[in-house]
Amino acid sequence: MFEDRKMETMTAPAGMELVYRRPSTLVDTPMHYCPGCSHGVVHRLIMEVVEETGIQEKTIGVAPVGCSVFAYNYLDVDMQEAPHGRATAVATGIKRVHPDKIVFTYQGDGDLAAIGTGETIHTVNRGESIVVVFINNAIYGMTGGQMAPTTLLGMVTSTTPFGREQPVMGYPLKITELIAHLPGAYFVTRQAVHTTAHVRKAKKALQAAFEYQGHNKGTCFLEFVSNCPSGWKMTPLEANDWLEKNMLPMYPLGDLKVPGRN
Amino acid sequence: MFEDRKMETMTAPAGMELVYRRPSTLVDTPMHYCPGCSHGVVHRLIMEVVEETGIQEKTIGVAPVGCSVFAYNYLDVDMQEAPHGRATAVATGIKRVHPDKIVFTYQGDGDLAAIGTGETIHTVNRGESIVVVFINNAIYGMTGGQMAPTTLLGMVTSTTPFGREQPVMGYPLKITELIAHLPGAYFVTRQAVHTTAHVRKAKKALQAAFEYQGHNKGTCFLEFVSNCPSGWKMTPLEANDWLEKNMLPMYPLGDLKVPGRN
Amino acid sequence: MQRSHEIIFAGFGGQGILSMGQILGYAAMIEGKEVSWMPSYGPEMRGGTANCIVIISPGRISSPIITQFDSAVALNQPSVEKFEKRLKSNGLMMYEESTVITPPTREDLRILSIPAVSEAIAMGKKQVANMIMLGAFLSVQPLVRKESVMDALSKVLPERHHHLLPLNEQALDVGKGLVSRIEAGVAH
Amino acid sequence: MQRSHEIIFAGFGGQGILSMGQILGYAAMIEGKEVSWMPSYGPEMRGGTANCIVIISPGRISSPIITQFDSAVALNQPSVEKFEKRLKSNGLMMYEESTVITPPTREDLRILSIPAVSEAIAMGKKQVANMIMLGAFLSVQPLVRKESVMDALSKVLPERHHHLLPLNEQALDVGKGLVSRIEAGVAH
Amino acid sequence: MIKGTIHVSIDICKGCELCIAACPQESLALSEQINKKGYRYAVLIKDNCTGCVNCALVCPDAVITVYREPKSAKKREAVEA
Amino acid sequence: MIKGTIHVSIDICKGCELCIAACPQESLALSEQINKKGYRYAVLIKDNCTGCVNCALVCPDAVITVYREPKSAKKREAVEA
Amino acid sequence: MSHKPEQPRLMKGNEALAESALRAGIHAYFGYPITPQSEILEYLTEHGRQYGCVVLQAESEIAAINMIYGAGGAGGRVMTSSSSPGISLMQEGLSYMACAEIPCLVVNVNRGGPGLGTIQPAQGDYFQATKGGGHGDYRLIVLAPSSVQEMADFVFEGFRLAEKYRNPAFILTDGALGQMMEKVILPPAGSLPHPEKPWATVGKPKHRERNILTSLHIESEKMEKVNHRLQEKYTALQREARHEAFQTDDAEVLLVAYGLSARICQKAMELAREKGIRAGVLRPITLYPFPSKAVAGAAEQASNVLVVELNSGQMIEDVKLAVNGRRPVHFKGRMGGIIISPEEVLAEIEHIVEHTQVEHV
Amino acid sequence: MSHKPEQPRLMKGNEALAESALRAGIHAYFGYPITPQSEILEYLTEHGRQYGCVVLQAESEIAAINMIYGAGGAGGRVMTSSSSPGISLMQEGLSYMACAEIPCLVVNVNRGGPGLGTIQPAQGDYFQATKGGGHGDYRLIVLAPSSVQEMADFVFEGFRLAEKYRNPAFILTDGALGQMMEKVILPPAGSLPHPEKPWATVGKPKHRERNILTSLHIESEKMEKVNHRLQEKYTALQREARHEAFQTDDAEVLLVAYGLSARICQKAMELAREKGIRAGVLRPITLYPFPSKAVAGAAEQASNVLVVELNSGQMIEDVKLAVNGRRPVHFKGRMGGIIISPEEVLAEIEHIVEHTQVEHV
Ligand SMILES: Cc1ncc(C[n+]2csc(CCOP(=O)(O)OP(=O)(O)O)c2C)c(N)n1
Ligand SMILES: Cc1ncc(C[n+]2csc(CCOP(=O)(O)OP(=O)(O)O)c2C)c(N)n1
Ligand code: SF4
Ligand code: SF4
Ligand code: SF4
Ligand code: SF4
Ligand code: SF4
Ligand code: SF4
Ligand SMILES: [Mg+2]
Ligand SMILES: [Mg+2]
Repeated sequence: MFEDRKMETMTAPAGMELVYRRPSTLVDTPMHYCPGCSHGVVHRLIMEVVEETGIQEKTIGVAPVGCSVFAYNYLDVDMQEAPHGRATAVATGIKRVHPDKIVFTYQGDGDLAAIGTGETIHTVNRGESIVVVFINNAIYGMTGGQMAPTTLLGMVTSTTPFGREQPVMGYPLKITELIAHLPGAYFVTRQAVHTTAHVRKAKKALQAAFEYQGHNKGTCFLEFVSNCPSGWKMTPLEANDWLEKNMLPMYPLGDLKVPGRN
Repeated sequence: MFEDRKMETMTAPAGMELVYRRPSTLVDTPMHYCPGCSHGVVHRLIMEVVEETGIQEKTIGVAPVGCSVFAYNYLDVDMQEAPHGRATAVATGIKRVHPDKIVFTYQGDGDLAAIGTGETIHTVNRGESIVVVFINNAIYGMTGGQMAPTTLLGMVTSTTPFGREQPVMGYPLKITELIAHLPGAYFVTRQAVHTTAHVRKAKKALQAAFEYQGHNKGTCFLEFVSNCPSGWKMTPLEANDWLEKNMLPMYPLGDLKVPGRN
Repeated sequence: MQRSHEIIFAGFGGQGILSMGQILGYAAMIEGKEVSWMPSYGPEMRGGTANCIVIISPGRISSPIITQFDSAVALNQPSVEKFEKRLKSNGLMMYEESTVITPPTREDLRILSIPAVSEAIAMGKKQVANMIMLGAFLSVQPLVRKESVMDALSKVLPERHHHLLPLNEQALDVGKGLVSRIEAGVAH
Repeated sequence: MQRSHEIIFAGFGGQGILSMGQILGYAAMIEGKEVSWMPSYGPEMRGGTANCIVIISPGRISSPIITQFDSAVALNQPSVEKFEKRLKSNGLMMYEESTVITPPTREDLRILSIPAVSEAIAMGKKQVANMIMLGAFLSVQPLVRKESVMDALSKVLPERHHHLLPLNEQALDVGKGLVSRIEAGVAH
Repeated sequence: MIKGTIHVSIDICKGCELCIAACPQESLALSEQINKKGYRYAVLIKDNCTGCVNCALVCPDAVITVYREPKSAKKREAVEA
Repeated sequence: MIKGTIHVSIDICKGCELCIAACPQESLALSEQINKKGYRYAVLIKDNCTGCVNCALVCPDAVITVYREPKSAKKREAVEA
Repeated sequence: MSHKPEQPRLMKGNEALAESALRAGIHAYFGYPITPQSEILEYLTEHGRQYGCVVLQAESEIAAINMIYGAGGAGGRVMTSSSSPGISLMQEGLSYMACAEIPCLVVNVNRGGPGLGTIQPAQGDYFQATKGGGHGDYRLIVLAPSSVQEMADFVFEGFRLAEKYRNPAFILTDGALGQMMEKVILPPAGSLPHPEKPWATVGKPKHRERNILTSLHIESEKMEKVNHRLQEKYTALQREARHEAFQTDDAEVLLVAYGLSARICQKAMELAREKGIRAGVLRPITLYPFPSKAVAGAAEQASNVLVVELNSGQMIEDVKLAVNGRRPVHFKGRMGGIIISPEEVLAEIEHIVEHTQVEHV
Repeated sequence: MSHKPEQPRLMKGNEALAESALRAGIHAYFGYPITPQSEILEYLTEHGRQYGCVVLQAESEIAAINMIYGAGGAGGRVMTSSSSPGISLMQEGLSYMACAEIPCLVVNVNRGGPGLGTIQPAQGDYFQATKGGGHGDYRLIVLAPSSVQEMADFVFEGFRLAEKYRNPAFILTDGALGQMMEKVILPPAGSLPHPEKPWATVGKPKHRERNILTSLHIESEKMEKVNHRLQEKYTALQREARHEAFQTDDAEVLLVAYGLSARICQKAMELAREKGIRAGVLRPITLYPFPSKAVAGAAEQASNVLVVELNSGQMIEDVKLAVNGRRPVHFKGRMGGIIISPEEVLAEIEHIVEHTQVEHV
């Protein structure tokens, strides 16, 4: 083992070469997320793409309210923190005055699909050329595990103590499917990051999305089916397993809309 | 010709019998709508259904902001006026404390599909057993003819003086199609009232919707493709003609979701 | 002009009510007077009515919205009814003849019925009825000079409509002529 | 008890920090004292830390949030570091032995290291470490009687967990015993 | 042909002409006079009205009442039910 | 088999075990000690690491750096580009 | 329902408030999560159904306030709660409800602002609550509890006033009172009678006129009449002003503070008296109507007034308006979620006393 | 751009404001229709592109204020406008922007409230604009034009102040000023320089730290620091307080009024002077910072103060706070969209004078 030190300054052990290290655009500071939380993985992937495509200088991010409210502490790009649900409106404002910049939002399911439903739909419907990163963990992580619009039927949260019951709390909202129906949506995909294979695919999707933004042809919308070990009251491994077995049947992975196709 | 008097007190001319008169549940007072405006027709149809099915005593309506903000002056049922866009939230509140009553909202395209998008989608997604009457006239009538979410591309309004251009103002929003994708939607249909035939069909749809509400199985959502002669700056006849030629291709009539089918 | 003059122009939408007031206001501004022009706004327009209040004053104008007027120019029946009550004593009520069935009755008013619509039709352009009314009004209440009105028109009308200036000038004159004839007992 | 006593309980989430404080508070309430219990809340919990402030007083309590304490009961290293600074002179710092690497150093404090986790493991139920700590704490600061604590436990624990009451009582006793042994120089 | 007639509440009619366009008999037209609100209003100009109700169905201001000669006792019942 | 190794920033590791589950070589485990934050952290417990990067890919805290013996000069270029 | 004497319980303020709402017989609660008040929604989702209470997590605070509007308008006894940013989103709805005269209870568990701020307790929303954060001339009935006991009690008081005056009532509390546990004796269920609401939209029986709930009156004359009616109500409301006074009779320094700050001021008062300074505390219980007379009266006999708030100075304006220049009014506050300590207040009191003596020399 | 002297034009207040915004070089406008201010949006959609200005009709006022937040944060000179209910919906966003210190201009063409109210002019949103309708301790810079000329001029002034102090500026006007036409000489385009905005989120060049715009500071100590910074700014802002005084030097009755009411008071003043009553008018131009010193000074020499507002009495509180009990402060107002007449004000003046004389006997 090496002693602990800043990663940038590390050198490879003798006879070895570096094959992977965290992107330099991801600030080298501990993240506040709970152990095993998907947020960290997606943060890293975004920043890998930003680093690899050399767009750090022209990228502007929008952090919403939710566990990712502190995203700006980790993502080394200019950022604005948006009121709960309004990230895409804030991003619209930024993009409209800087059409040549790369603008992305990073939003949870409560943020994007509950309080922010109107902004989400209208931003995509206008076809704003931004990237929307949507972390669907089926719960309000930040505020302590309340029901989200995407919470599964029967799922216990702090506001569905008897499990989500449709007659009271309605159905899980598949907002990404709605989004895919909007003409302003350019690229819509649903990914996950709980296994190595999923991470690789997810990164490809992010690469595509950031590249597509340059086309200026509409919104790139990426859902990440994510875990929330704390909110779900599971260990990270249990959570990923539960995600695979329960979330994916409801939120099947894959591309919903791809430029050139459909 | 008869001299002018309150219609209820009219008697049939000798040898003739009454075949049609305005429903008694439609208050006998002039409506403020512009000449030829679809609002009046839909008001009348709703009240015909309320009268014919004898539900006046248990019906509660919600008027939103929009030209129909004064609907409560005409519809002889208990009513609440809702803030702009919030009619379905208000209706949810009413219905939840009176699950045995018949609750309907009556909303314009600005109200329902712009500022109220979030409320609309979540109300239907919860499957609230209410009837939503949606008047799509592709414009903000009340405020003097601004662009609505449903304004057609190229259409001139007071805020799209050069015609609606997608890159600036986005695409026409087919919210009814989105609604039909939600599991909480029970009956979704798109109707019009600009010809006799359409009026007859529209009334059938309304009858069905008010009946279905009793099933308590979800939201009944009725779009009426409507005119706005004032906002469109046309005579009523020109407006109906324009509606037929321009609105209907974009907003095709028919049922989008019917109980038992789909 | 020593004190301010307060006028209400009223009628149905589409009769050119608002521009009648606006042109008068512009002309007064050109003459260095203080002016305010205040339209009725909002859903009441949906009822088909339109009106505007024009105040012309040698000094600063306080409220643009007032309820008592020196003059009323009415182009429909409801306006006559509504604003007859709101005229000051010795005020002027001028209305368009063909659109008004029940004329005003107050004894303390100067009342003038102007057949602007029929004259406009005679001129071949029904739309200039409002300018005929304005011409008539100005001949009774000479608040601004005709040249100022024409100046104002050329500012307010978009360039592409400037060929209509002579027609409008003619309408103003017709209006003025109507008043002289009425006063001389010729018309009516 | 003449004046109020202010305690901070702190550690990682899941160690039973909040209930430790709550049971103490409940016991004090049962004894007719004024009590306030204030948890840390919000996203800082996400960092894995949890703490609560308990104030027990003969009279009305002003602020439930304070920054200087009479006693600290710490169940991890960060808590020792954080709250050592915030103890009043002659205050009590009691910490769980196994979870703390660098012990506190202030000379003006009474410092006690309690091997609650190992004792709890010895008892066959790691979860009662917090009650061992509480027992130890109460033996040093006898703010409430053990009977009151047991009373409180039976109120706070749901009926279906009442079979655990004897185990908890035992844990309290173990904690008390630990202190006597430490003070007698037996342990450590 | 069945005989019918209609009543128009002339002071509420807004002269939108929708009824005129909807009448299969071309029985309707706008008045020359205006009503209190300044609108020309719909009038029955022929006596060929069949009471088909079309005009009433499209009237946004619900100002049309329709009458018809009874076809038979049977029919009458149906209508009044 | 290619030889690789990893570096774990132990003070930032939260012991979530996702890397452990992801490692095809079963080379990883949690430490017995806890780090400053109170977490047990990931450690390489065998010398069979292939530098396959799987662990790093799933690590939510981006605390893993992966090294590998170069396969060839060609490969090295690709990696460093 | 049975009225057996209640045992004291140790409860969180938020939970005591929620349980009290159920005992007050609310028909419906609509709310949206936000720290530090989510426990209210959580408690109600768990316990509401035992009481037959509708509990719905709305998609936003705007939806929540409008659901309240609907349900309250339809005659229900209804409640929502949120914390600062969420309350800001409710301002339009509150203005509508105040004008349509819908009784209801809205709870603000105030956190540190502005913006997203911090989740720690604060009193920065005093202006918003008392002057009308929404548009137009309306007022909410604003109650400020200062203990967990009052978190429970003021639910009943809030509904009593809301229904008596047909006006939204508002509880302005803070994160500390919401999160802390204290002893509470809960009010008995069923003890708050449900008044008739003949104006409610419940479906129109054959022979009554339809009920219309609206805030729209397009003619100014009508709208002014509505406003006059509201203003008369607010005048009538003044008689409901409530306060609590501690040793104000002989106070040379009068502390004025509400909610949590008032508790701290009491402590500071004790500390001051120990040092021989005659301090007293006046705690407004209703922030609207503001107990101006009581403040003016108490100020009259003091030589200085010190207002203590967890903000930059908001209630001080109402205090100054009450005192009307007759005494100097000082201010001491903390912001951002920091709770002022009794010692800080004491220092301020001492400073004032010293300064006053110097002046008198 | 050329600075040729402008010809006077007869323009609507809303349109003059919109044209002025274009000449002030706004980069973007986001807004939502509402009477009586839709002309602003309409004018800009028609003329904005000539100036290269982004004009977007948002899906709601909430979207609009947040688009402003984004665009303003990204360094744009940005504006939105609405009327009372729409402004209520912007309160959360305003609180965020004030805390994140985003300069921008927000226009409220006030209509009669509360609720949906009426679309006629009113001044019922004074409290909301000046005390912070949103949560937390923040302030907007509030300008109150009283003529169409000022509708145009105050756009420039608003941006100047907003950018100087990194704070949202607010124009509080009303439906009459928005809808009426008056003479206006428009300010020349290009005459308002664009300051550097090194804090803006424009993409981070290699060697600067990233710019973060946020209102979140979860630690109370930090949040308090942010609040102190804001409060210091507000203190500094006091020097920008502006007012206009008419014959206040010898006034026995001092009228205090803003915006449209101030014009009416001037007329009333003239009427009063004709009757031999020495009236004077003080018009606050900035409502925040409130010209307290000027009010206090003018009140000093008058025997009575009369505040006239188109509401139930809101600015009167700031006037009373300024006068601090040294003079009686009276109130006269109308509500619901009714504009008070000079004669009504005169009657009130006469009443006050009579009453005062009786007292003096
Ligand atoms: C207006 C407003 N309402 C509520 C909140 C409280 N709040 C903060 S984050 C959040 C939801 C978080 O859930 P989600 O968006 O799914 O993000 P996650 O934490 O799960 O990643 C809520 C309700 C707020 N900050 N502002
Ligand atoms: C919060 C708020 N924003 C804006 C308005 C102004 N407003 C009233 S109605 C309306 C839109 C009307 O359009 P629509 O809903 O399509 O109804 P229509 O008049 O066309 O029937 C708007 C923007 C308002 N009353 N409240
Ligand atoms: S609460 Fe859930 S979403 Fe938030 S950091 Fe923890 S695990 Fe992740
Ligand atoms: S403006 Fe349009 S929608 Fe409104 S009443 Fe007139 S025609 Fe109908
Ligand atoms: S449709 Fe109705 S309102 Fe229109 S003209 Fe005919 S009768 Fe009149
Ligand atoms: S009832 Fe039929 S035939 Fe008679 S007027 Fe009406 S549309 Fe024409
Ligand atoms: S995945 Fe990362 S944080 Fe989790 S245990 Fe492995 S190294 Fe530690
Ligand atoms: S690089 Fe591959 S083999 Fe090595 S520890 Fe990571 S997952 Fe295991
Ligand atoms: Mg989530
Ligand atoms: Mg519409």
